[in-house]
Amino acid sequence: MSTPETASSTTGETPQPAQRPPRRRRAGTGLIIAGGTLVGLVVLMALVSLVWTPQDPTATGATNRLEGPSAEHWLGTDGLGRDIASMVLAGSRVPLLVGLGTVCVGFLIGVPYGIAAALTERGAGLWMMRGNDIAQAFPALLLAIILAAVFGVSTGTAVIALGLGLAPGVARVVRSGTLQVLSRDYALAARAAGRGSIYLALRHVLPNIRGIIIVQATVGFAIAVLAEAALSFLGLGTPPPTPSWGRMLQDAQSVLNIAPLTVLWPGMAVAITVLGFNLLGDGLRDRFDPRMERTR
Amino acid sequence: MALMIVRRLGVFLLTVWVASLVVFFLLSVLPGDPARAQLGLDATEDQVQALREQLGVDRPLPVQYMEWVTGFFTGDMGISYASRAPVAPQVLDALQVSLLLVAGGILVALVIALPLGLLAAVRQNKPDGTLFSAVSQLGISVPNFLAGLLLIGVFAVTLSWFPSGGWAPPAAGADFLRHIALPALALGLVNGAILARYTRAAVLEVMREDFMRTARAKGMKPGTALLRHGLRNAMVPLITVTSIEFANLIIGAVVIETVFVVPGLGSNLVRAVGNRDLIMVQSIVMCVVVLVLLVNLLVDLLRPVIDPRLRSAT
Amino acid sequence: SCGAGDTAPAEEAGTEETGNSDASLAVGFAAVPANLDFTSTGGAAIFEALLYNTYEGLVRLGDDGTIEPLLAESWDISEDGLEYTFDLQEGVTFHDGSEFTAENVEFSLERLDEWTANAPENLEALESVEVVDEHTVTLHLSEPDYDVLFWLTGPEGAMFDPDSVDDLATEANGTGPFVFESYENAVEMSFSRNADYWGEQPDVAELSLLYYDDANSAANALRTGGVDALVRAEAYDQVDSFEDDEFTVQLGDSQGVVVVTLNSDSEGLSEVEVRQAISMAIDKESVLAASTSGYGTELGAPSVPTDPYYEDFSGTYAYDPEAAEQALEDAGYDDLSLTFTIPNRPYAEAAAQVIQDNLSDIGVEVTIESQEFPAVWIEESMTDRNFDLTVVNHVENRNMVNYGNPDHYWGYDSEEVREHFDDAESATDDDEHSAAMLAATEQIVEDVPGIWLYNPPNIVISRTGVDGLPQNDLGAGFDFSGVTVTE
Amino acid sequence: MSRLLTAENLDISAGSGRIVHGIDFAIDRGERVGLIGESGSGKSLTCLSLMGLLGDGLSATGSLTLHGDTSSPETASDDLDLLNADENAFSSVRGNRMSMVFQEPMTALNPLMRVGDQVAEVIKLHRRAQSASLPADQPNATVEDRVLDLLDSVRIPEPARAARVYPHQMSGGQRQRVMLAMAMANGPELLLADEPTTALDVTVQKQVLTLMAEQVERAGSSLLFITHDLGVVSEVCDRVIIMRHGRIIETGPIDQVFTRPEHPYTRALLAASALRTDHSSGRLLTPDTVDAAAQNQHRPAEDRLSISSSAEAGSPAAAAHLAIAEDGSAPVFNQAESPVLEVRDLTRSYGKAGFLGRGRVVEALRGVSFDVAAGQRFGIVGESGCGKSTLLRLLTALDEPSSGSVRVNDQAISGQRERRLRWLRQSMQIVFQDPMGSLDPRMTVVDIITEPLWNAGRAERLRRAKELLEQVGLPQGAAEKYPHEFSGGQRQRIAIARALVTRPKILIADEAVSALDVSVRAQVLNLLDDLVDEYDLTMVFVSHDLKVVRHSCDIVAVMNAGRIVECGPADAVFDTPKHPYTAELAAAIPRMKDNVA
Ligand SMILES: Nc1ncnc2c1ncn2[C@@H]1O[C@H](COP(=O)(O)OP(=O)(O)OP(=O)(O)O)[C@@H](O)[C@H]1O
Ligand SMILES: Nc1ncnc2c1ncn2[C@@H]1O[C@H](COP(=O)(O)OP(=O)(O)OP(=O)(O)O)[C@@H](O)[C@H]1O
Ligand SMILES: [Mg+2]
Ligand SMILES: [Mg+2]
Repeated sequence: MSTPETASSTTGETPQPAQRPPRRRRAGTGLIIAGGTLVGLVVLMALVSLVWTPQDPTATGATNRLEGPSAEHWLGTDGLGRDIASMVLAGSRVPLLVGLGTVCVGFLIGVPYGIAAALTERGAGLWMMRGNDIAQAFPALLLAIILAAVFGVSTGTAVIALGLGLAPGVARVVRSGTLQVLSRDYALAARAAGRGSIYLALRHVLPNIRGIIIVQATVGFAIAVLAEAALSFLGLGTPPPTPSWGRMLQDAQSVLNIAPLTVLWPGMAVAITVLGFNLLGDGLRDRFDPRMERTR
Repeated sequence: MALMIVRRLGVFLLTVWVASLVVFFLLSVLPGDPARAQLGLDATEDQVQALREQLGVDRPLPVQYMEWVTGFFTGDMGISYASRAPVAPQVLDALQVSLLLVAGGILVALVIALPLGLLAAVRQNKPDGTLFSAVSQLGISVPNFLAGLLLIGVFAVTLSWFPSGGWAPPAAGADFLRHIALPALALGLVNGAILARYTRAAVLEVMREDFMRTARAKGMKPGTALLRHGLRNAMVPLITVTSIEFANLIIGAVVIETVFVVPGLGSNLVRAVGNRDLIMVQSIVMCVVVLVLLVNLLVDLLRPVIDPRLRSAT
Repeated sequence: SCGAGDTAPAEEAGTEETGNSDASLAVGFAAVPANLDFTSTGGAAIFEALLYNTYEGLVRLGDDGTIEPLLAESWDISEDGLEYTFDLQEGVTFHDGSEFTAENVEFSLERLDEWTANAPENLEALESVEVVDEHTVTLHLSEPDYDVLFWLTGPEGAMFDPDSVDDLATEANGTGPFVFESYENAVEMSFSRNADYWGEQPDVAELSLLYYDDANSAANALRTGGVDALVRAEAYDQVDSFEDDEFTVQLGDSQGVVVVTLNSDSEGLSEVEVRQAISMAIDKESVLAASTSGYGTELGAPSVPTDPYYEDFSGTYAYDPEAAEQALEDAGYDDLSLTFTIPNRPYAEAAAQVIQDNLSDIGVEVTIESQEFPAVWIEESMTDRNFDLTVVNHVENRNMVNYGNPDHYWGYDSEEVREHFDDAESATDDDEHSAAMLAATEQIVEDVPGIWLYNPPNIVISRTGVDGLPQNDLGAGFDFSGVTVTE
Repeated sequence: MSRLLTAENLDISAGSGRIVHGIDFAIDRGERVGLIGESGSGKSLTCLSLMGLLGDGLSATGSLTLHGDTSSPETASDDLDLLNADENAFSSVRGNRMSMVFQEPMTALNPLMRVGDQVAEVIKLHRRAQSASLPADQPNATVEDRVLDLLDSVRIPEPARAARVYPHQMSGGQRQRVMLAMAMANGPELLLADEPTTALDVTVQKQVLTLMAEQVERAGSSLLFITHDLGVVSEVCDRVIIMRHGRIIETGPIDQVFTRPEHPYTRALLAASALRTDHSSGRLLTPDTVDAAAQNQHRPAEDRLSISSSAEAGSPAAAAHLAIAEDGSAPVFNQAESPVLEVRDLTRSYGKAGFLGRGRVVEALRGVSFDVAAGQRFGIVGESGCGKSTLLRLLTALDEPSSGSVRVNDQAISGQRERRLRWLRQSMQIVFQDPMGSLDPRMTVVDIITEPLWNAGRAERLRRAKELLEQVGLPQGAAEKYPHEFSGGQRQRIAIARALVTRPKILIADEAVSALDVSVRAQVLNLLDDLVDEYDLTMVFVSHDLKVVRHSCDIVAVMNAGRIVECGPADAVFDTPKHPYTAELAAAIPRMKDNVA
């Protein structure tokens, strides 16, 4: 089919303007930059703390407890005489690790589960979602409290519990995203091309729900950071002496009335991290969610 | 409609049953011996064994499960390993406290969320709308226990307007209000921020619906259109979100109750886990789970009331 | 009535308005009672609330640690130390109205066999109880036991009414100055004045004990008027801030011994030189500062200042990191790494982190493993002895005698020490007893089965106007009958 | 006739980008104006700017005036500057002097509010003005009565009941009638209708259009009517405005514009819309070929069969023209000797009886039997929801029938495991309706086209992809691009390339051109024609557009409610329908008025 006629007619087709967004800043860019900067800052803190902290964050001192900021201790010292600046710096590692771990666990379970439930929608899928509903009735923090009791208090337990708690929500979102992809004609076309479910999941579903997954991941990250802080606060999260913001908050609670700054620093660190991930998530959602894009 | 309710109830019961299995067998693997935990540092092995028998924790699991689950639903949750008193009244008392607290939290959250979210949506690309969004964004980022600590520091310790913790039953009137104020605020603030964002999203979503344009084309002013047509439609997703938020509030209450020394499910749960008061833990966890499922059920039943499209299941 | 050290004048003021004030008193406590039955539930939380207030024994412990008469007006001890004869108070009734007689003494002490908690074996020398007449009773011992009277001041000596022992967990029926009203689990225990009390009526009409898991909440409650007083306050950093006109702070002693136990089955720790080196490496001042802001007493041995045989051993292995490092090197352990299991309690976490820091200075690598207390710690560390180092606050009275029990988790087995304890037990006069106990202490300190860190303080903070609170925590009941409240 | 609305130099821009470029037009009282133009040309925006309902970020400049009515003193009104009117002034005009019916009836009504209440609302909003214009014979009519009247006047059966139902309980056509009732409630001077029938079935479209014309006539309103469909415009409007790329390129009375179009684009539009063919080549006229072919007098699509049948001299004997019997029993349609495709008693129902009998059963197919012979072009027409797509899914073994059988080349394909259908996947391919939806936006064109080649190497794939790109008339450079970089017509070419990559024997096309603009539609149909010949394909072609089917197919089957009601040679079926439904369908097609065609 190479008649010059048709070949030339191709050029005659006007590209549909509706399909090409006008050249302007892509949706969510501002939020992504703001969120990315905050998150980047925290990640940088964690990385720096691996090689350098102003002081040894675990060095205690009977003589310099609860000191105010000074040249030696930029943000002062805590109840054990440890350097708060160093602890805030080193304390960023645990929340980030917990966030990362939680998201990994949650997604390693939730994504395949959600996709499988969608692919088998007419069969096992329905039952899978019922199970998912039940799992969703166990809030993550509840799981974490129980698991902390079962397996002892450790960061690993917290990660697993929070990840398990995150998974049902992820599965739900992934399932509906997958169903949407599967309802598209290109999924049907792939099946008409003789392709199986695995191919469908890997080549069509995953790339197309990438946006949803990334958004969910940032949100999950924020939730995990908050939950880790809450668990540590209850004494069920990161055990001492690993520096962690949640623990710092718990330790500082007893001196809140006399040294409020000890609460301020880790509190701000948690808030900034969560804010960063939330902003990032919002920005990515604006970018990936076509419905949001439509309004801009 | 009636069929739908029956069906939904059936699903609910099935779900509750499976959840009870999960709760029981999940907790049966808890290490730590309840008997040993009760008896303290210097009990002998014989004493511990005797108590195990007395508590019935040496029997086969299915037997224990049957006894517990039938008991749970007949209001006899067994005898607490720790307090040696019936579990049911303790759990019910704590449940009442938690529910009041959560209700207070939801109230605070709604009072914050609805206006904030609405304004943030309506004034979307204007400076004040952005400010409202930023406020809610910041609100989400603060751990609720930190909010609680700060509230105590300011309103209880420094200003002495409210007690720093503790609880008074509703019968106590003003005292009850004084006691619930700060924890409900701490609980509601953060969740209010979250809800505000959902409200904003829902209102934005509704504002770009075709029927809103129809309303304007009829000659309605934008505000009237939002009130008459928008809000009710925005309620549909919001109700679902509120039910999810309810689970978050209940679990948020665990932490807040600890901060404010409120004798609710949360503080009881943390202590019961510490005491290995297995039967108490089971009952509380089950209570929370049933509560969450119940709220889901209610929302499922409520949605058709608001949204006629969901009524035609039969 | 109770001796209250430096609050004695206030107490006198109280006696003048004898028992007709309608004041109420709310006291904040830390340890939460799981239920009301201290005969079957471990821990001090229950009896420290109930003993002397609701339950009474034949004798009691005064605030200075001396044994005083209570339900027994007086007593006689036979020459051989095997018979104790008590003359009982007359006209004493239980709160439910039944009369207290010698029968109750017999019933209560024989019932010790059924106890499953709180160390009934402390009174294992007690062979039988003989009711002489309605108000006289004789205790027969199988062997002399110097401590019998002391143990009778504690929970083991509490007197029960046979009709009310079935629901000990939820009800309390005693003869004391306060009638138990109710216990809202982990929140509040309330009492009212016993109008029919045989002794002097307490000044306060209503007594409630409020429970705070967390020291800071308790301090806040005191500050905001939620409670009138705190006993055993643990918000140490805030104590200073209470030293003003509105509040009174009393610093007293407790029975606690915070001890790091060194597992002699662990590699390296089996060598006494290593244990000594570790002992010298620990800066107890820092530990004390971290755990209690410096309140309390540094210890060097397992006895506490209120023990009659107490002597200060804190200089024995004084803090000397260089010497410690040298000693370790001499013993051939310069790269020791140890697991330190700790209960998840603030004092333990604080102490452990300081110790970890101290030991890293002498090249010992310590891994801290936090375990839930009590459930996990008791099982893992105490029952299974799965630790290199562990730390706990032993609050039981005179718990040093456990160093004579080779089966205890300490794993300490010394023939000599046991002989000293036997001598002390069979002693008939105070000096003899104290000498034997001291000898035992010296031997234990020399063997270093553990490192005794400090004796926690008993800090009592009350709002001004509340007087007569007991100053020391003696490991028995907190007696509130002498407290007076003025607005 | 007096002027009702004047637009001068109307500009609409989004931020800095101009979308509508300084257009001028005017509407007289009682005049009916059609607004035509390709998708994205700015028709809807123009309309919304009249109502003052442009979305956030859009702004209009120039001048827009709604002229006051001075004819009768009691209803006298002033001129209104629509671009600078404040919200108060506007809201008294909207729904009262001007009203609008939107394209999508499914979402234009509030789903949570009873239909009657929604109609009543517009009456109450403008009550004061309303009382004056109430028909004289019922001065005291309550709002409720008026609502029932209105619903009745747009021929909604049982108005009293209808007023109490919710929108979702109504069909699309009924909803659009409710919208119309609302728009006409206050007897507006101007009715704006933005493609009010495109979302509806052809037969329903016809009814709604007639109704609208009637209502406008009765109320003496002016009408601004947006549509793609030239036939509709010629039926309803007096005057037409043609827009392209945000500019008005031609305007004038219907007769003039449709018979003597001046602008080449108008000519192209007319040609493409009627599916006119070039006399010499037998190919459909496209915007690019229309001018060249202008001399060769165009002939309507009705000639198509005679032209193509010469090219298919070897095709099987003309099929029988059968219809479903009176008693409902259906014969085997288009029976052939050794059919490529043999369908027998095919049924498919969705949904199960379900737990507690809740489930609802939809019988999408209710006993369908037909054959397709090798080389035939088999067309299926029918309204939305009649089961066309369901049938195609069964033909391609993408779904399981409830009963009945499908045989391809004499092999059963229903109920087979996917692994045993490999041969089918090679020999049968499918092209879908929506060119965007059928291409994975995250795959490159090469990967899309070669998706059915599951065991070819990378180099082989690239070679085949380039080969096919050339065949469907796309540049080689397209291979590494992503779907969003192409226009709709180009995308459909990619989809066709994918369908041909395995050199299939049978091609199934499900509404393959329905989503395309009329002008692009002709190009793609030409391409399909060429390829069918070149590959010697047997084709099953589904569409709800009768003209398209008639152009492209030899045999046509008409479906209604899950059954084939009639089947036979295309011309025979449309010219001499045997089944009443077919007649109805054929009659519903809007045609250019005879005088303009
Ligand atoms: N809110 C908006 N912001 C920016 N551009 C818009 C907006 N709405 C529409 N457009 C663009 O304006 C152009 C004209 O849109 P319009 O909806 O008027 O087209 P139309 O002629 O009605 O097309 P169709 O026939 O597809 O309905 C399109 O390119 C569209 O993408
Ligand atoms: N997956 C499904 N579940 C339930 N019902 C379905 C499903 N798919 C189709 N239906 C129903 O089956 C009937 C036929 O649908 P089908 O998609 O075959 O119609 P169609 O003729 O292709 O319509 P259109 O022209 O709108 O594409 C419709 O009533 C539809 O609602
Ligand atoms: Mg349009
Ligand atoms: Mg279809």
